[in-house]
Amino acid sequence: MPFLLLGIVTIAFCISRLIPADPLASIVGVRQMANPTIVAAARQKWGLNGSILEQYWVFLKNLVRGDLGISFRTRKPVTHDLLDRLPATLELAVGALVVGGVGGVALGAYAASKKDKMADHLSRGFSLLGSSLPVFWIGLVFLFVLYARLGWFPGPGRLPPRTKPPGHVTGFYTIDSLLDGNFTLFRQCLWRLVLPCFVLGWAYMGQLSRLVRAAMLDEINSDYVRTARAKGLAERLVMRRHVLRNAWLPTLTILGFSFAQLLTASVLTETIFQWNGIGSYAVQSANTLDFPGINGVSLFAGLAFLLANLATDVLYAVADPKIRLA
Amino acid sequence: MSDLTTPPLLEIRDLHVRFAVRNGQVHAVRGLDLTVHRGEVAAVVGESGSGKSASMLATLGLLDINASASGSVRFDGTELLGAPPPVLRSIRGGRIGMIFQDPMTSLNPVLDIRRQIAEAVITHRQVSPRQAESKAVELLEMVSFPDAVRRARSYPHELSGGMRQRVMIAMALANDPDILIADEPTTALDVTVQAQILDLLRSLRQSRELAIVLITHDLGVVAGLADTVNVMYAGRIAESGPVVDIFHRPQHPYTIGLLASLPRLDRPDRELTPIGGVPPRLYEEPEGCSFAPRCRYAVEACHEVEPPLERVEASMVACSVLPMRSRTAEGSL
Amino acid sequence: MTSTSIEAPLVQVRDLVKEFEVRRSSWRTQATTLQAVSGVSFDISAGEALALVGESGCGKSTTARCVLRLTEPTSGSVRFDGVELTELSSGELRKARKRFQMVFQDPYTSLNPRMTVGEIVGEPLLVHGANAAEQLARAAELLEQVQLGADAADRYPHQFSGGQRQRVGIARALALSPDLIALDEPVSALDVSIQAEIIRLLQHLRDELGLAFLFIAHDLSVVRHLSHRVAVMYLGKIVEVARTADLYSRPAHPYTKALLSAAPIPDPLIERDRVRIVLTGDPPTPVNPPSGCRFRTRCWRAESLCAEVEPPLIDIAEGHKVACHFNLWS
Amino acid sequence: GSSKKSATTAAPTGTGSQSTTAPSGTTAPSGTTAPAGTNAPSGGAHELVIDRDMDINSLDISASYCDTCQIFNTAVYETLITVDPADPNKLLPRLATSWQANTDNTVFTFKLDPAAKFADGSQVEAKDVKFSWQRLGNLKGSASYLMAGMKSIDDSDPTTVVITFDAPNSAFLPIVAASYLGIINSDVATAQGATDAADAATADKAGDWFLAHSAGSGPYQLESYTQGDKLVLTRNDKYWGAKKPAFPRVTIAEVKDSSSQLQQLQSGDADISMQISVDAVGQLQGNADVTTKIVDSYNYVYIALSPGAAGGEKLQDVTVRKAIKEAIDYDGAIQALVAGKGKKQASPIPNGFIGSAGLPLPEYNLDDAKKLLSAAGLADGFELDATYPDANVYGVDFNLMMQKIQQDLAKVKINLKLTPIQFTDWITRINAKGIPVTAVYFAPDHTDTSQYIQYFGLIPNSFWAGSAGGGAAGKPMDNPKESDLLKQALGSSGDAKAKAYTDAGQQMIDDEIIIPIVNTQLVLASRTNITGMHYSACCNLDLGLLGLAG
Amino acid sequence: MSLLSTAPRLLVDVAPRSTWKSPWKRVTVIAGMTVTSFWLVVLITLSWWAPYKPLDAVGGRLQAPSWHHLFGTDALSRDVFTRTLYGARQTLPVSVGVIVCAVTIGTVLGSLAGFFGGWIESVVMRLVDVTLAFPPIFLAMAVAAALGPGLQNAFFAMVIVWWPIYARLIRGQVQAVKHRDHIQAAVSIGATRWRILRKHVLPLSFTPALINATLDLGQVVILTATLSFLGLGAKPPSPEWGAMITDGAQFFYQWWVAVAPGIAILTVAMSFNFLGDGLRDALDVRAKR
Ligand SMILES: Nc1ncnc2c1ncn2[C@@H]1O[C@H](COP(=O)(O)OP(=O)(O)OP(=O)(O)O)[C@@H](O)[C@H]1O
Ligand SMILES: Nc1ncnc2c1ncn2[C@@H]1O[C@H](COP(=O)(O)OP(=O)(O)OP(=O)(O)O)[C@@H](O)[C@H]1O
Ligand SMILES: [Mg+2]
Ligand SMILES: [Mg+2]
Repeated sequence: MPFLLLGIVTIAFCISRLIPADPLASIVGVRQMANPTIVAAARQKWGLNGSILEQYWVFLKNLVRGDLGISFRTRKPVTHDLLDRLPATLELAVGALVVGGVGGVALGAYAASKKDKMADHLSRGFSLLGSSLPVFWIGLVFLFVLYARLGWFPGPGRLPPRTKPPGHVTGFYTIDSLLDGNFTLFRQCLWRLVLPCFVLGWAYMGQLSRLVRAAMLDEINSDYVRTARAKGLAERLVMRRHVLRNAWLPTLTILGFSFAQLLTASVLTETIFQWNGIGSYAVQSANTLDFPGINGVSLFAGLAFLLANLATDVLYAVADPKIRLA
Repeated sequence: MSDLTTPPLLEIRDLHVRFAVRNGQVHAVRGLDLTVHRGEVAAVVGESGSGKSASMLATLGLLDINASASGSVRFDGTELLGAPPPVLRSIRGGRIGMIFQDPMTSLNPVLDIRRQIAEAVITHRQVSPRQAESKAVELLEMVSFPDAVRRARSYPHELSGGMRQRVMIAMALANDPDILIADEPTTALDVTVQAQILDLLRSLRQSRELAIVLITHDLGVVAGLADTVNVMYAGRIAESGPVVDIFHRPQHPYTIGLLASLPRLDRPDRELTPIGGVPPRLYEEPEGCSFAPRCRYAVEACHEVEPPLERVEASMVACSVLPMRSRTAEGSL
Repeated sequence: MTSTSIEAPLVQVRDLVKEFEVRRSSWRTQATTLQAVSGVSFDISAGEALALVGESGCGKSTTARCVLRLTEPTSGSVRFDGVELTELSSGELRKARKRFQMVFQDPYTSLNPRMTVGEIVGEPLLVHGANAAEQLARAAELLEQVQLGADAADRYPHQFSGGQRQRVGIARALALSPDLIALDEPVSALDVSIQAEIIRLLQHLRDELGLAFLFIAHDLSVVRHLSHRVAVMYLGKIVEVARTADLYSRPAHPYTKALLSAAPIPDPLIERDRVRIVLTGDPPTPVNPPSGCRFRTRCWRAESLCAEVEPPLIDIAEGHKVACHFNLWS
Repeated sequence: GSSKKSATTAAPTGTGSQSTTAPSGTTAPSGTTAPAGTNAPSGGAHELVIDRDMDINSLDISASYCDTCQIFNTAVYETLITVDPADPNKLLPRLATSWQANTDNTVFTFKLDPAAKFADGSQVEAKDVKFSWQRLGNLKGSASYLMAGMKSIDDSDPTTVVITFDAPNSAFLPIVAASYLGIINSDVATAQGATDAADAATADKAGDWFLAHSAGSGPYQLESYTQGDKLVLTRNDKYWGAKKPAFPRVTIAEVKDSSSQLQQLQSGDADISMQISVDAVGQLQGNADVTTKIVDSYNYVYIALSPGAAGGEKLQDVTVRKAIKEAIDYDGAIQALVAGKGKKQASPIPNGFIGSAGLPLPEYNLDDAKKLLSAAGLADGFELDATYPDANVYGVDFNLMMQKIQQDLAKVKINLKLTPIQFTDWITRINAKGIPVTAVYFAPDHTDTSQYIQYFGLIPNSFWAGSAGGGAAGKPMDNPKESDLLKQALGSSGDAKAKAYTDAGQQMIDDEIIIPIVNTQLVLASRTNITGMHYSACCNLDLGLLGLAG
Repeated sequence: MSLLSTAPRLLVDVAPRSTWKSPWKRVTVIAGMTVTSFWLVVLITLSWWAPYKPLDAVGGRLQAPSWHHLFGTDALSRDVFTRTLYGARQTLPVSVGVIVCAVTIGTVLGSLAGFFGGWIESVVMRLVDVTLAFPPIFLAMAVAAALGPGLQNAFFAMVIVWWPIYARLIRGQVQAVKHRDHIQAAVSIGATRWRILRKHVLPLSFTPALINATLDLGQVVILTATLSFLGLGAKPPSPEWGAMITDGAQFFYQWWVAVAPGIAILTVAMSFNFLGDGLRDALDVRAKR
């Protein structure tokens, strides 16, 4: 795992330095780029002098201390920027995970129980639609139809424009507003989460429901389900206690992987829904060649991926007695 | 051992099971007739794919969803085929217990065994979960599960094959059923463990007046445990009768062939005579006797008319040639 | 039939040990070793059929694979016709493989589903440098030999039944005219009515071709029809070796005796009156075998000595060896 | 100035001003000197929300250089002089009550208003002016050029500032009105590590502090800034000026796209939306709560031809450049890009600035373009690399614009190879080797025309002289006449100055380097009850002038 | 464990397989094939019958859909319908190319890793892990940014994103197949390792990759569009679908500009999905693992 992190960091570093453009351009601005003394001073100040290897070494040394450097763009420590935006992204990702996860499992289980009936086809069609549409397009369409035209949903952004964010405790507006005892705000924040979470969760839901359906069908035909039926168990119990519980295991394995995909999609969702999270930070960093920002985001993504995998492993161990007791 | 004059406990008549598959259907059971009396051990033997499991699953309404069954299955006077689900559920696990071939996959891997047994108890009786669990431990002790109290919380993967099969049996017997349907209960086990399980079945059947439908392809097991034997071929009964008659006076060419092809521990020098040919494909509807293509005694008529099941001596046989009838049945082995 | 000749046996296995690293679960990294075969020694003479019997997991297959060096043994020596197999380089080994072949248990996974039967049977020849015409002719010949008919060559494995597939497997093993064939439970996956065909075929080949067989089975009645000598394995060790007739008539090891008595006889009149020895418990796992004699945990004759001292495999009669402190003869 | 957006994905940003030549009638303009009373209603408790796609590069006034910065700087800091919103060529007092220049425009003297106080209550003194201006020059940021040529500042008298230049600089008074020359409370800033010393570019440590604090005398103070989210200002309760700030709090919310801005304005979630696209404006018609006007601005987008750039060899012939200019369908472009809401522009000097009047507007003349090309021996056409920033500025999508130009040039068999790249990348390339054909935009930093010649003219140190000549790899282009004309203009005033600028404009047209495509108009959209909406050339939107009606 | 070794196997003698399980499957597969062939035909024959040229200004600016312009016109007065059809020429070859390259690289590396194990496996799998640890779009963005915009570079970026998936898939398959007895049989007849890999392992390992490839095609189409949407893919004026949506996004109220390319992506992605599903059925591989 440390190797993986080092690999990620190194690749991120390499890619950012492979970019042909000079990041100083964004620091000193177009007017002063022709002025060698200013450029040299900025190079010195932002640690862009010295060979790539030296820069890499400095970068690693700082990294070990948890210092990701100062963003060229925001002029703040990248760690600070990331932590600042993390709640927004997590709020979105968790929301999407809930939409996608709960929706996916429900849909998959429902489809499996109605195998080859119309309901099965419809729910499969629905989930397929989610994974066949580009997120950014769905986002635009939803905004246009549900917000601009019909006005059923609030527009982009985490908060209604005129509202002050709740007191900063966790950074999650939903939680903070509850802590403030401000239920109106809580409702508003939650309501604003609906569209982006659905857009983000839909593709995920599609993938998951497909998997759950397959897993359920697998389990439904398994011997122990037949045993459960042979005991005289009601079908409802068979499904809940035996089928779902086991179908859950193979489903778990893709959760980690899907989380990475959620991050992917969140880049677009955040852009479309003006969500000031890590996804939009990533896009902005990439667009301005903010090296520290790019490296930070990559590291964050890798870390998230690892943590998701770890969490999957742990969940798996909890859910599967074979691993638990081995 | 069984009283043949009382009405049968389980009576299957003209059972057909069809599986819908990609391009048509598999006609797996093709008019099966089977009778089981109280306290009787009825063996069902036959080659792989001959429809043994399918017919028993049909009895309990446990077939896969792509299956359809027709005919009649009467259990203690109740028609089971097409019975409403609640009726079926009360009989399953209540009056008919069932154990399956592969004890590894037949137990839910994520639940501990005490829970799985208790579940069977709770489903059919008004007991508290606590009572059900202590009952589960009792049941485990009944099937000689070693160290039952302590190991009741084990998960299936922590147990050996023999242990798992004991758990299966305990589960099937949780509600004192009248019949135990055992689908190849020992096939997956080693011989020494098989001997243990067979012993257990033998003693249970004695102590509880239990009827057992023993599905197996191992004629040795049949010889040791069964009262009557039903030989299946391609979804039908080829021959059925008392165990001694089947082994010593087989009438159907398939039974004869089967016995002749069996290597025997006690007769090392006997020449083995294979039957030859391959079992029929079940998605084709054959004309005439389905064994005819492999039958040494087949005459032209065999390929045209399907022979009905008829009484021959103590057995019922579906064969129009009956090669052994003319000879003395003695010493056919 | 048994070769008691002065010349060295075809195969000489000494102190064969095979250990596997087993990982308990994916995320715990420490591994435990599992000794699947723990010091097995036996000989097979040319033309002789030796059976290895024992319960599931006792190491029969592993032994056979080690003998043919399909798995690398952890230690021990395997001499084939005087050549130490464990020391051959991979190139030499490939050449040497001509002389010993294997038939596998599962006729479904042991044939490549993407190759025709002709290709499968001809492949050994191809690999050892035959040209296409030779290959074709020999394949046809082999298919006849296993009673499949040469027209089977163009078909794919899935078009055959289990018994027929097993014949293809046997034909493949015969292709290079080997001196030894190891058969890993060749009939246990087959239906009873088909088993007999394969047993007959094997009997025929054994007698006609004069091949040595290493025959693996768990079914004692099948073994009886096929082998000259039988070695009984228990948990990675050979507990008894004897000529077939001797072993069946006078087993010396309690385990052999129990095994024989547990095997049912398909005759109700005999079967119901048999006196049975029903062993208690299951075979222990090879991860953590019992001390001393490995069978002692299930043995009705076990005494304290058995837990302390591992009984060596000793000759108790000519060609009859047993590893038991209190064997049934004594 | 050009490319102020230090580097952003650049959705539309609209700065601009009410034009003198084309007064499209904005709401009643009112400067600090404008008679108060009519437009001084208090906003009460109403908090103002402005939607804007922000491009902030810094909130340190001396290091900042962006369109949003101009708004911020003007609201939080104050300049000595300010521009009359009604007439960009007229200057009004702010921190200074009076000012004068010597005859040759090298020495300027300002008298500070003794009433002027910073937000912390301390007096605005000459040392603060000196500190602010020197720091601006020494920080070497993009706006530092405004202080070029400064020799010394005398602050011996706290209420008198005397600044001396090396050379005549008649542009300085308009420059003083530029938002970047706002005055910082030097005591506070120094305490936070700010310095105006010559090595300020490396020694100054106050940049971070300025992200969360302000130290000015303006009507508002910085409350907080969250990059990518919002900029929040609070009222300076102790504001010394006559027109008290109307709103207790002003939030500039980051709302990137035009449609969201429009939606929020409609729903009342925003009071002002600054970048509603002309194609969306129609949606607001008939909505009495919202007032929209389309007004002229000084912003424009242009393409630049660089003969010295690698791959630009064919452009070395001025007739080829002229042909290209004539091959562009300007009216069509204005229609396609901004739905006709824009104007053609003659030279780099935008319509309305001194020197822009009377110059010939570009003409679409396909036949002549073809003729010119055949004369140059290029009748069969050729290929040109067109790399440009992937931006959308002042409502103009560069991708669209370049595709339009590509379509037009295809008619004279010139094949433009379009490559949109990121802004940073663009800066790197244009400075390194130049780019044969590219697209850029420009908004004024102050109200003097000199900035256009300094930036576009082929004079020493001009950006385009260098880039058109091939950047660092090439040799700057040179048109000595323009240097002379600039010197003339800076040393004169009135009609002579105007004449010099006009001549310089003609020179730049003849250079055929910069081809303005469209001088864009702005959509001024606000809730109807917002008063004081107006744009100024120097500082965009002056928040201090906004109020709430009723 | 060979617990099951003694159990007779169920001889599943079902009818020869030729069609798909359910009517729904049949419908979807037919739909998938129809739509795919539609796009193929469009792609090949478009130049002969397209109503307009993709780069020409026709009609007025931003016209709403009408009979003359089925999906209206864009800001440069180009026919959106025509451009969408031409978009197939951009997207489809790129997507297929990406998958072919990714499958090829993945197969080579994955099979080497799975078959030979040891350090080869370590190196390949570490590489795979690291690559997979990047969310695909970050990686693609980074690579595309490093190489500069353009469909070609997006192509490389996507190959880099996708090969590890196949490497992992193939490795898993190879490892599973490796333990089949017929591999042992091939060893025992003295076949070389290369021969075994080529003749015995790969042919059996490839099917899931093939199915996955078909299913992934839709995802590549989407990612191509996504990269273009982010300005990292096709350069103007090419009518790439993602780029068209970006254009359309600016004209929010002129919704038709973005609708047609979105529908095009949808149909393509869906039909590839259907085809993949059908293929999976036809080749009878379990959906799982
Ligand atoms: N769900 C199913 N779908 C299609 N065919 C099936 C299904 N279940 C069973 N079959 C077919 O039905 C036939 C009978 O199966 P069954 O399981 O009853 O055989 P069996 O006699 O129990 O065999 P074994 O000894 O192998 O258990 C077989 O040919 C099998 O392929
Ligand atoms: N590749 C392997 N990795 C780990 N353990 C193995 C491996 N192969 C075999 N074993 C273990 O080695 C022991 C002996 O296995 P082997 O296959 O030789 O037994 P067997 O006697 O052939 O059994 P069966 O009759 O079931 O085929 C078993 O406990 C098995 O689990
Ligand atoms: Mg069965
Ligand atoms: Mg084995």
